[in-house]
Amino acid sequence: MRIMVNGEPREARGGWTLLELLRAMGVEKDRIAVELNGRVVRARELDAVALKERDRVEIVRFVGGG
Amino acid sequence: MRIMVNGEPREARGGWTLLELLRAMGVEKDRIAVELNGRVVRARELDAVALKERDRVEIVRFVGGG
Amino acid sequence: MRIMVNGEPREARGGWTLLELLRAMGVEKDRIAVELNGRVVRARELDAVALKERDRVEIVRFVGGG
Amino acid sequence: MRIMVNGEPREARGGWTLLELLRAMGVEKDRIAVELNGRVVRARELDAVALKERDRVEIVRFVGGG
Amino acid sequence: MNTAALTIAGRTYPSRLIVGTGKYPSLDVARRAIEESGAAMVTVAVRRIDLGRRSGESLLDAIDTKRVALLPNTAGCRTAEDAVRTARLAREAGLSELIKLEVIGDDRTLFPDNEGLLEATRVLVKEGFVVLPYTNDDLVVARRLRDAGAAAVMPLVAPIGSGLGLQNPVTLRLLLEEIRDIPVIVDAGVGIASDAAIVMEMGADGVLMNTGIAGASDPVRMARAMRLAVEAGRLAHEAGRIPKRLFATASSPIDGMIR
Amino acid sequence: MNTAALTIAGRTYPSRLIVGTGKYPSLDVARRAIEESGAAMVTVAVRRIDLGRRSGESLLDAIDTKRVALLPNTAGCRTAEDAVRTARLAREAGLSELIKLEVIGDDRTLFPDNEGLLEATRVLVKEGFVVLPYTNDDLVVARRLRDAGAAAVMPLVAPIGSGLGLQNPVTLRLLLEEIRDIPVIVDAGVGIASDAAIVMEMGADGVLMNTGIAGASDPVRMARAMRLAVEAGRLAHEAGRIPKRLFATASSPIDGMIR
Amino acid sequence: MNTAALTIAGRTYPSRLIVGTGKYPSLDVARRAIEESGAAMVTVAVRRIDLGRRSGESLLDAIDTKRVALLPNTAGCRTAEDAVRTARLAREAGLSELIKLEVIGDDRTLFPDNEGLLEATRVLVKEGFVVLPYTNDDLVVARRLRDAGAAAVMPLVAPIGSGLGLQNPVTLRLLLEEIRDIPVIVDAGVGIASDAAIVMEMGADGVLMNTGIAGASDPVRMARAMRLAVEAGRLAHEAGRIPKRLFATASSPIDGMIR
Amino acid sequence: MNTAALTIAGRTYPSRLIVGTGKYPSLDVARRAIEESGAAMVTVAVRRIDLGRRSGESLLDAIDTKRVALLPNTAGCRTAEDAVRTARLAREAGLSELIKLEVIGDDRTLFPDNEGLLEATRVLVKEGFVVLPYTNDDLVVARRLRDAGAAAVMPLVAPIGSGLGLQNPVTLRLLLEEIRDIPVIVDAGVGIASDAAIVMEMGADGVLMNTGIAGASDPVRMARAMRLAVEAGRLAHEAGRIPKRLFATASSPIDGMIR
Repeated sequence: MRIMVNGEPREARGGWTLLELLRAMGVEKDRIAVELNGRVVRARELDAVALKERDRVEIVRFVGGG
Repeated sequence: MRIMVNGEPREARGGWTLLELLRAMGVEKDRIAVELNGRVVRARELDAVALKERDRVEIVRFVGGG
Repeated sequence: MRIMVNGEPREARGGWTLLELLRAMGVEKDRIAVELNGRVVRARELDAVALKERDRVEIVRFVGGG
Repeated sequence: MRIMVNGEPREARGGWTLLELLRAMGVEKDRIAVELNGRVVRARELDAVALKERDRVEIVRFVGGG
Repeated sequence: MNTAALTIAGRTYPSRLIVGTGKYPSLDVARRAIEESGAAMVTVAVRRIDLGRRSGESLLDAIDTKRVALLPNTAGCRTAEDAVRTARLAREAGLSELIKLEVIGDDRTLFPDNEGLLEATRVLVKEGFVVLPYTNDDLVVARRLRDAGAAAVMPLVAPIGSGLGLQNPVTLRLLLEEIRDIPVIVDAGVGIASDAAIVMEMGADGVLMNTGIAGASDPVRMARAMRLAVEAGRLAHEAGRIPKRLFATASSPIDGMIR
Repeated sequence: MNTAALTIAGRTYPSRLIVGTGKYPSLDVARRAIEESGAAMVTVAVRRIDLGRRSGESLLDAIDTKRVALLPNTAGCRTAEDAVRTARLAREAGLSELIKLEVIGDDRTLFPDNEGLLEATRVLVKEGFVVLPYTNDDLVVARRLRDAGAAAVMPLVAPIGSGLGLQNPVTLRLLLEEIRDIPVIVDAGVGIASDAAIVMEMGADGVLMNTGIAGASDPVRMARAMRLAVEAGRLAHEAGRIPKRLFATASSPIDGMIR
Repeated sequence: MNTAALTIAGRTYPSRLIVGTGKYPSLDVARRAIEESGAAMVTVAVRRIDLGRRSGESLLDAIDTKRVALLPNTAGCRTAEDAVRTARLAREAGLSELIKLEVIGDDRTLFPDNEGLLEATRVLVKEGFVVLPYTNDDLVVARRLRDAGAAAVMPLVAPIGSGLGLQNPVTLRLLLEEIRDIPVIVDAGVGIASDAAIVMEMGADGVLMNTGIAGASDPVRMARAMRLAVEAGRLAHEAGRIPKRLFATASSPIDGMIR
Repeated sequence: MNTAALTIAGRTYPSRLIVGTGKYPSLDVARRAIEESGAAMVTVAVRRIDLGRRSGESLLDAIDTKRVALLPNTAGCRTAEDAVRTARLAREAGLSELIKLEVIGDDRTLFPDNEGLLEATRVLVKEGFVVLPYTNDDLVVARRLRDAGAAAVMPLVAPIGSGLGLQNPVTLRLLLEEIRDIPVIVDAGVGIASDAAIVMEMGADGVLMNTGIAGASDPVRMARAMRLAVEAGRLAHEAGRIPKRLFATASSPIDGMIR
């Protein structure tokens, strides 16, 4: 199943939750934030939300900035 | 008939036009502008517009300013 | 014998040394400086220098300043 | 006879006046000034002053400046 | 290169100095000061006629309206709506589309309300006005005013009537670099001749002032000073100044010194 | 009140701007710039004639010496003695007592050596020169120069040729308040028109400049800008500026707003 | 009088200096500079994780988040919508309501889009954010931000990263007089210690800076300089400065001179 | 790099701030302010003892002369001769060679008489004094003072007690570049903390002040502000500031923005 993660196309297993996606990508789930199709997904809901074809996912963290 | 001119109450004869009001007040009609109830009245229409009870009339001119 | 001390006329006993003058005036000799007729007199010489008629004596100390 | 003109060594005929030197050098005598051994020579005296061995002559004019 | 002329909305005026007509000690001083200033455009305010008495000699008698264009303002308006109403009355009274648009956001500083200013600009431009908005030195706002169809932008350089002169050369310079296609006319803050020269040297297209002239001890003389300063500043801008250097450079030649 | 005229040692010159004649791209540009500047006095340097070649057209051909007085300088002199020698030669060459006296104390900044300057001033005044000393903004020195018989004092406001403009308004103002009986002519540091206007507004009697004009991209245009700026600054000084205020004061009336 | 503490939205931080975490030569320098600065709050940006590689040591490891609060920003956002989205992500990542709100209106100057800023502020305040908006020195906008529920206003004093220091003392002073009930934190433009001291002396409640420290040759040393300068400026503000005088007043007594 | 220490004539003092002892509201405030300032050297004036009455508690009781060196001044002296006499008395009274040499050339501005200053410096250096001359920002004079054996040069940056702060950054910078081998200590003109920070950032070795502290509403607090400002300015000088830029440079990364 084709989705976009941080602007790049990616393959994801159908029915995967966001949490499973993070695991598959080896992303620690703390101190990050996830947006699905423009809406923030709370941390505790990451394992409740299933991915669909063409979903747009943004995964962000803090970096140095002024 | 009671109207407001430049914020002050005034008596006007029923059926008077704005032009007649100006005449009655001794106001030259050139280089001034007239507003009736918040709408500008073009010079040429001053004699076409009749006053009604409680009309609000503003008569303005240019003064020194920056 | 008439001398000037800090611009004011004063009486001094003939033959007095500067040290005797200071004592007579009740001035502690430390942390001050004495000038006789425009020349500084070292502390240790205060008892060696005798006053003469019309001598000009300046006695100064430190005060607050910028 | 050897003299210095504007810092450069020059040959001059013995007994020459400053005026003759100027002529020999093709220098117009107006709007210039002449110094002989550090002293200014007035224009009218240029033909009265004779040059001697080792004289130092300065000949100046106005140039653009601020 | 036309040093003296200022073009607004396709019309060219033979002076880069616009003067206000308020606060002169007398109509006669106003007349002479305006004349000495060489201004081809003067601002006027729109106010209620005084119902009480016969209006004696009026300001307009003091202005040769053949030579000098009238630029009515919306001074004192605190909302876009009031400014629009005032502008419409001004057009009716003056039979011209020119309007100096002011929407005041703060009574103490008379700083503009840029939000209301933009709103009023959009309305009036649609109605065919030639809008000259009084704003501050915010280039983001200036760009929006231009895009909304303003005929010029008129940034303050200090509070109205303060006479402080240019306070922020950096923001003005950045604004001037940004707004190239319509005139930038400095409005408000000029106190003395050099204040006007400085902003013209930076590339402003014109200067509008009132208190700096009207409030001077000798308004007529100051009017002339301002006229010359605006022209001097423009000429200097065109002439291209020397670079600033920390160290000295001799203006007389080094060679040929006597020894 | 004579706005335009400057009186030095009893003689009156019809302009408050004195310009230098160095560093112009060509004699023709120099001629036209001097003319546009309206200057009635120009500085020249004294240098050895070039023995090598026939002197072609000279600067003096570019100056209408009937209209414009020559002010020779002692530029480049590092000692009182050299300056005195150069002054004497200048008098002989120019048949005039006027001398712009420079004794340089530092090669990098061309700042004056005030001690040598005072010494040379005393010598030259005794010899009947009209001494115009180039100094800095030290009012204690300015007073001594005046007391030594200088015909004017000419403080720098920034290093020669730096174009930085007035760096220290406080010291200049204090100096202007101190020296009332002879002219104070700002010499050196002016880079652009407003720089000249500013010092004139403060009450300087005149301005002397060279690089600011000669080094501009368009010297002729800048010369005109400087002429107007000096006049504007003087007029503004005479006209009496408005006080500076932190807050705004409306220039249009408060009464009579529509409601 | 609590010289050192800054209270934002009811919470008190033991330092008036807020520092950015960008552009340090290394994480180690960043750690030590932040520590030397004494800051109790540091800004961070919100960016996509790098999918490519294992993220090595991260900035957050360099910050003692027990001692130092994180202030995420919306740097780079050009619309209210983007800023709001970024703020929501920041809250999720940082588990805090604090947000430094930036809506950029011009890429070259990074000046704020005050219209978008107000819009985003209203949205985020409704959602319970503690909004610290980066704005310019327009007091009319500042008042609206406050009225919209901003927890502070953060005016720039010069372009971000320019290091120019306070460009307009007049507008900042007027803004400080207007905004009394929430902190005014100067954000952007500070280049060196005295720049920070100056705005604190004027009454700013705090200063936020990044490039001025991170870009210095020795960021750790400059961080300490900034810490001391902010405290010095605050103390001086509280201590009440002497009035400025044009003339001198002796600091040593006049009486008792020897004669 | 020893940020805090100032070395004069081979002796090192643990602070770069020198404070005056005049004009404090009380001896107790003076004592506490001097302590808070961290100064290791304080100036005192030399005056006739008051013959009339028993001298009560004296200033010296307020100063811990073990920790703080006394720097007597020749304040009020108008001639080299008076200054020399006063210096000799000061040495006798204080048993130290240190002297802050003042020769005043103008009563209204208290500007120095540099000619008399040089003369007195030459005399006192011959007699073994450690001479710290109060002068202006004339680098030609500063060089001569150094060559005459002065242990430091102490230029004013504004009139004594004026609190105007640095008036001429150009001349001070040029002077600092010229005088590298002995300390340059800014004396007079500092009004508030940032004034002190600014001159230290430029590379001054120290600052001497009196009125700025003693005349503040809260002298003790201002003393602390000045201490921190001097240290902040010095640290910033050592840390190397970012270059000034007209345009902005983002402090947060451009990459990784959400879309």
